[in-house]
Amino acid sequence: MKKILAAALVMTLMVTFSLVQAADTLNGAGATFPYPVYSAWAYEYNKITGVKLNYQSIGSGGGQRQITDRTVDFGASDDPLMPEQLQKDRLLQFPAVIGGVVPVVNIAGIKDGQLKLDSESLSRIFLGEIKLWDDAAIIKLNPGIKLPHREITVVYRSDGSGTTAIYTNYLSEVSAAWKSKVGAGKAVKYPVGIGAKGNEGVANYVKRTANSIGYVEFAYAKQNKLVYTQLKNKAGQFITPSFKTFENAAETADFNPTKDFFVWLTNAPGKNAWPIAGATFILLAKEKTGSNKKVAMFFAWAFKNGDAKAKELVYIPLPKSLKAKVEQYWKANGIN
Amino acid sequence: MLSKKNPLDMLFASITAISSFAVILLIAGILFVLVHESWPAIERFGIVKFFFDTDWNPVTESFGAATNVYGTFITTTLSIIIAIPIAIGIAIFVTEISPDFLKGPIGGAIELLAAIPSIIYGMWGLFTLSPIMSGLIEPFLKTITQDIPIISALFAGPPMGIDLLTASVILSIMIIPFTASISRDSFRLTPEVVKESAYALGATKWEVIKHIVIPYAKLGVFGGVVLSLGRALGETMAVAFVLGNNHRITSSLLDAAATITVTLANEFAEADKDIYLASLFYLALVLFVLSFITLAIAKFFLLKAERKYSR
Amino acid sequence: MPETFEIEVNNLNFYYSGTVHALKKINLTIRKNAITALIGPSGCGKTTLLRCFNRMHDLYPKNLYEGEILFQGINILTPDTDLINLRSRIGMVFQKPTPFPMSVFDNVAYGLKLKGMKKRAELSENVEKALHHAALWDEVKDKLHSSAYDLSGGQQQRLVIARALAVNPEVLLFDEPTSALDPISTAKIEELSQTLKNDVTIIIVTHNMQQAARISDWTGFLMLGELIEFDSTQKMFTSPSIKLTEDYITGRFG
Amino acid sequence: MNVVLKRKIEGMVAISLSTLAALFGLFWLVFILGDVLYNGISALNLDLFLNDPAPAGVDGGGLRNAFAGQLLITLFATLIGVPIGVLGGTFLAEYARGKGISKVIGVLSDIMVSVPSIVIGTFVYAILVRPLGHFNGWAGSIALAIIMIPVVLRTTEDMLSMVPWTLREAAFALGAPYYKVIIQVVYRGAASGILTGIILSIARVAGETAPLLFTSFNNAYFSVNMNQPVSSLTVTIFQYAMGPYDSWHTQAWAAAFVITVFVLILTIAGRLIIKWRYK
Repeated sequence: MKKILAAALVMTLMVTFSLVQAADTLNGAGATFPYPVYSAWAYEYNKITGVKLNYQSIGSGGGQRQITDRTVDFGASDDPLMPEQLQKDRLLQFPAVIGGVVPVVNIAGIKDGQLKLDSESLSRIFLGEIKLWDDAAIIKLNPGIKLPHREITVVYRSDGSGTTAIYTNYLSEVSAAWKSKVGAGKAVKYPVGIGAKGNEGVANYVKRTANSIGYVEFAYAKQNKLVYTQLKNKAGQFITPSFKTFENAAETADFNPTKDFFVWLTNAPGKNAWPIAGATFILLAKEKTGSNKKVAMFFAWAFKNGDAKAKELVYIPLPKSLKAKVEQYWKANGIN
Repeated sequence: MLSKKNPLDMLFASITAISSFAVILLIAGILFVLVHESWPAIERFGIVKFFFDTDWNPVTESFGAATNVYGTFITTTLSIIIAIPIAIGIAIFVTEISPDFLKGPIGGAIELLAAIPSIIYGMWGLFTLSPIMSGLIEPFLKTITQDIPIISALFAGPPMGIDLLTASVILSIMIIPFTASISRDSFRLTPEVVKESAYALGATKWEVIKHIVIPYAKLGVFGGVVLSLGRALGETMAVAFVLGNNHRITSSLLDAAATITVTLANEFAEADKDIYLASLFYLALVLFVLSFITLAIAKFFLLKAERKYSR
Repeated sequence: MPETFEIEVNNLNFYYSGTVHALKKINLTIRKNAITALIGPSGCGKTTLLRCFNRMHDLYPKNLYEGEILFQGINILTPDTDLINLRSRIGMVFQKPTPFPMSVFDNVAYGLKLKGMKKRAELSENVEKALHHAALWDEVKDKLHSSAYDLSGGQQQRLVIARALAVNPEVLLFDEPTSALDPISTAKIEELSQTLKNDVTIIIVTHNMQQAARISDWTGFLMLGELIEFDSTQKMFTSPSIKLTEDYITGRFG
Repeated sequence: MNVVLKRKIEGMVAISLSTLAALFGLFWLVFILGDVLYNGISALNLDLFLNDPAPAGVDGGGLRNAFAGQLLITLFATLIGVPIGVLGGTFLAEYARGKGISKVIGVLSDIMVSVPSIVIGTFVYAILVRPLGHFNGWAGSIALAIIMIPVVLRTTEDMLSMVPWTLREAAFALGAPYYKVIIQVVYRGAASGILTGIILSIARVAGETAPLLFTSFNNAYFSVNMNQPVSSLTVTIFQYAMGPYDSWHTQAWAAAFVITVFVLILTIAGRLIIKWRYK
């Protein structure tokens, strides 16, 4: 009898824990690029509405995979999907925020924005052709800066990453050698270096490894006080990453709802444009109308109330006109 | 099978039987699911080609296991090479050398250390060991080997502390308590009186260990080592922090690499294309089969050891 | 001819772990080329005494000797005694057969190799001699290189005796060598002991009083750590001078 | 005695070497434990247990979600794994005692114990995450239960085999059917041993990370809904330690401390029970 009681108790317990409808939970996963701003938004949103938006930064590849498998309510990716692909997987896509990818270095004595690089030297470092910090190519760009005679440790993203997609997209655009040897994508085969998981991981490894170079979303560089570099843009100017220069890069972009907003912001033509900017996107499953509404409500709230927070973390909020386009896109696809 | 006629007894017997068959069912189920899930990759890349192809490239959707198998092989082998002498040293120390009042505490400490979760070892490796490796040990190894032709290639490249060597060291530290504890159990199989009779012939302590204790424990220790090998083979978290996830085959131990387990941990949840996911399942299948074989070998030796001395 | 004493025990006290007083004021003499038996009820200290002769107690910490044991006139209880040398001169055979995990040949050769003998021919010769000596040669000559575990219990015990004999010890300590054996094997070993005493001095601990009576020349009777009586075997078993000895021998207790 | 001297020196050298090896190994092991305890204790505070995580890069917050989630996942893993393990072990030790099938399952269980846990994670992802359409706590619990079953099964079998056969005969003689004998007599005789097995198996799975990565996933909020992703300490440690934020690192140390202490207490408890019962 006692055993039957115990068994009954266990069963009840199990059922209870299955049914607990914890207020409202939305599960999202994907890009690590916007994770700081999403988690900050979600934290505020939870305080106000009680809705728990559980965003796990596992990488853009993960975001695409998990929404395609329908294991989450929304996916997030900085690597926009082509409309045909979206069609095939029955997905919707819209941008949420814009940011910039910046090279970060860990060299004794080098401060923020001090080191200047151009597309040529950057791609050759990541190809493993430039092996030492005092290579002639780097010294030429940086007269007057004392660079150590040390081997460069390249840190890159090992997971399927939108940040990598943006970064390699840029490198492919500016370097033919890069395009042919490595190419662009969320997870490419880097010829040298160590791989880290997520923007978090790259930031961590660069922070811990002397004489290293990596690339992260700007918010990670700022939050972790990593040393970023200047970069020569298409117009031939050396640009320091900042809100302004990211905004400049975004200005010329054509976000088109009929193409599900598919666009790249890299190597933008603007005179003050940071060359490695990118938008980050949200992916929804077409048929999940219930949860889609809740996700849209969250982003509608963020569009209205989240700009300050985004700016604080050096993300560029979408321009007003684009926000309106996104909201129309939701309506057009049955999300109100 | 007494009292077969009692229906309640039949019921109870069937429930227990089903429960124990769960083990067979699970193993068969894992095998089936892994084969089923990896089928697209098996069809596309075959078996031999998958094993020897060094290309692991999600962009071109070309997947080969060689870099992962290589990383697994190197870390496992290296960690076993580091761990065995130390583990056996500990086992000898605890059973034969240490004063009696230390035997209990040291033995207990080893058991406890064997119970510490591997993620703790991994995290400690990143926070504490990696700086020690990159700041101290790796530069030292580079300096002393720089003039030796082939060996210096093993330590080429910048000392990053996130590489094959660090991962192997962490792995070896993790399996030491495990290996030591199995070895100790085997050493204890030696009957006291046989040791005494060697002493009675005028043997020194070391001679007793070398000629009596070790031969007695040989099979058991060997089985234990293979078992540790199986552990190391399937270990994920201890190495995930400091391996550096690089799909390349390199000669330098100071280069980042990838093991099957770490590739799975990092890429499984985010593989975007179907063939990518299938290839990861294929990797899991390879790991499952490899470790199953290793463990079966270990089990064989341990059973043989048990049988030999239980007479 | 003056009697030669191989071993003289003078006022020996022994403490396990420094506290348990296991042997109390033992005095006795062991004669050369004779068999001396130590008898007494379980826990009387006879094995403890036996293990004093080759300082076996030193393997475990905190054991303490007092008094002296003179082996050929030299006290072996001094701290500077070389135990390795001592043990190669005083051999020991245990209750259960203790073959080493190696071949028959290597078992017998073990002590020789420890002493530094390396030449194959010399080793073979000595091994054969020892096996003959232990009356085992005929039974094992064809399986010298198979595992010692393949022998029967009685053969294993004689192998262990051969192993002890191979290094030409002057004294052999037998700790109930037949208690784990069947009657036939026991008889063989008893018979063997008679031939062995021409070359070595034997001290045997036994539970079995008939065995002591059958094979020994001298007998010591111990109880509760004290040596109650020590005399020639014949005298002990026919007319013991102490009542306690008589009671034990006639089986009234023990 | 030249030979003896040489032997003594060789012995001394060899003994010193193995002592050194042992000390070297023990040094690292003590170093790890000390490091975790030291860094962990200094990182502990009450907020850790009461608050949910702060947004990335913002100081403060806690790991309430992970503590609760870890307990929940482990609890359900135990509730699923232990009955199957105990009953399975019963079959091997009682109904199939001495039979071939008992040996086969025994050996397979031993192998199963060491199957890489990440493989089990991929397996559970394929059968419980993708088909259900979302990461969920149950998948995590079941992955852990799969690891537990063979451990519990083997200890149960061993412990039941140690109960003397005569005890069962005595009960049979009273006319009890086998199942009653097992439940009322044999289980009672082996209770403390089985309990030890269960405790040690909990200690084993409580520190598992790899099988949870793709099953229970992670959750930034406190949630007791097992149909949703559930946070766990171990996955959080992985995320936080690999992350760049100092506050994350501190919290990872704290989490490592808690999980280490938890596992050690369980292990020590298990050993004490054995010692106390089977001295």
